[in-house]
Amino acid sequence: MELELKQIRNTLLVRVKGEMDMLVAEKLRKEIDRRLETKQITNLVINLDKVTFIDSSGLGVIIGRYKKISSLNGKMFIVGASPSVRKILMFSGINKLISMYNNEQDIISI
Amino acid sequence: MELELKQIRNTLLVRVKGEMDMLVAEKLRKEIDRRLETKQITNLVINLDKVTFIDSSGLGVIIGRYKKISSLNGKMFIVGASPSVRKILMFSGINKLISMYNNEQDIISI
Amino acid sequence: MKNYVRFEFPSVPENVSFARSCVGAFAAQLDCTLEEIEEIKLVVSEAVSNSIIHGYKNQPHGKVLVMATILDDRIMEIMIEDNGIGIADIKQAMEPSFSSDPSRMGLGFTFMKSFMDELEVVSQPGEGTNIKLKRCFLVKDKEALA
Amino acid sequence: MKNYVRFEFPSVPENVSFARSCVGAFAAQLDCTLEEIEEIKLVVSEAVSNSIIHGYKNQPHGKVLVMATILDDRIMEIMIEDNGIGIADIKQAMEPSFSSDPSRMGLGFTFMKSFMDELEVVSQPGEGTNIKLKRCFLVKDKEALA
Ligand SMILES: Nc1ncnc2c1ncn2[C@@H]1O[C@H](COP(=O)(O)OP(=O)(O)O)[C@@H](O)[C@H]1O
Ligand SMILES: Nc1ncnc2c1ncn2[C@@H]1O[C@H](COP(=O)(O)OP(=O)(O)O)[C@@H](O)[C@H]1O
Repeated sequence: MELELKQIRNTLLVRVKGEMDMLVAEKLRKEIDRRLETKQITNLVINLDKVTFIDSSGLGVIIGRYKKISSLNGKMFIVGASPSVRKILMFSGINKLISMYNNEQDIISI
Repeated sequence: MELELKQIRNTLLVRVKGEMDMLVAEKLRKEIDRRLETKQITNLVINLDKVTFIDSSGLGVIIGRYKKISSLNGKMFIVGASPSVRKILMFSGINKLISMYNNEQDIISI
Repeated sequence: MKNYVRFEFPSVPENVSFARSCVGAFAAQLDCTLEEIEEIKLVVSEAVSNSIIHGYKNQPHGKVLVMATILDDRIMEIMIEDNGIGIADIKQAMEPSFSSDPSRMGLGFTFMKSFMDELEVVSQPGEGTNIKLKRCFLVKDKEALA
Repeated sequence: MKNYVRFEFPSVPENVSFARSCVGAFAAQLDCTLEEIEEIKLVVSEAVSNSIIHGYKNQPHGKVLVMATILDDRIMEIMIEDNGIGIADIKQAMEPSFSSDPSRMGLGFTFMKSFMDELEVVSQPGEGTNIKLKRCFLVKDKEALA
């Protein structure tokens, strides 16, 4: 997994690349939480554009970050999930909690 | 493996796609020999453009076809080997017996 | 065609990806779609992760055994086995959203049930867990698909 | 990191591609280049093909065992074993261009010797063959490569 984190004013943009399974879940959780706790962040955007695989360990990190940012009164967005990743997100019901967008522009423009 | 065979006058053009190992060697040998034996073929061109892997079983089919067409006084050419396939061809010394070209046009124009 | 592969490896997180790739590569011998292979990889990922996380409590010295069998061109059986702590209440464990670990989602068995045609769990506390999964693939009309 | 995978499968040609993909996927845990993984896949392909073609004379009921071990981040050991006919004259078998089958090139052992750092062959007629391969990878300076 490769990870790119970028803060744009009060939005944290996280671009993940590779496979989201238990091997990377812990690292991903830590990297995001470190920023959520120290910086003034009210929007969390996770870009899954380059994610080729996700299982319940990967979903767990997403849901966990959703709970965290919600407790801080922030909002979370998912961006760019491929059809196969989207299928798993829908299956888990995550899409009922977190809005999904096709690309980063779609969020910035709202 | 996928295979495309095409006769252009007295030239048999064989386009191979996939991995050239023992699983496909036999099929490849049969398909080519069937044409060499029944049609008036004096040139055999093997296009390896879409070959992603070759081992000694794959090399064996190439050398075997070279021997066969030579015994029929024909010529053989290899076309489009990727760097990794080319490395194995060079290693085996096949390039000293059979001329290698970058693409099909290079042969047609000679 | 009747074929199988049986493999074992230690309970380290790196091997989850390895295990699902291998079973995926093996499943490619069947007449199945890329989407079906993705589903196979998902359930293997869930079952192997469970062995490591729950069965061996994230300790690296356990052994995980995976066996994939192609029964004919349409049926694949997958077995995942560990010698870990086992499951006391299998019925409860298989309930959607149940997890013994509050940080997890309890979705593993739900995925296995949903994406496979059969799921069988054999487990004894202290003895380990054996998961059997079975999937039948439709015969594809290659002409029609082309 | 110390990790291993051990797998076995029947001696059918479909499994040659499967075996090299699996060892390739496993080798990807090491700090090695795509070109090095291609070389690993090649030697596995040669050794497994030999077990099927020579060891089991193309009969599908033999069992091939492959074990890949990562000793540290730089060293990989691969073992390929069959219970086939074995090799009477190992020295002769390993000579470049020697093959007991006139339609083959006798390049398998040459590839194994050239692309690996160590090659050990243990074999007895009637008892089967065990091939041990070892490869050390250079420590890559990731900064310099980038
Ligand atoms: N191999 C195993 N060994 C021990 N317990 C297991 C194993 N697999 C599953 N379990 C138990 O079953 C529960 C439900 O599993 P699952 O549906 O995959 O959800 P999750 O992994 O998110 O907890 C786990 O929380 C665990 O208590
Ligand atoms: N696993 C094996 N079982 C029995 N004989 C083997 C085995 N591997 C190699 N050999 C013998 O060693 C010879 C040389 O092997 P190799 O260099 O791979 O060339 P090739 O496979 O083209 O014959 C083979 O022809 C065969 O006689």
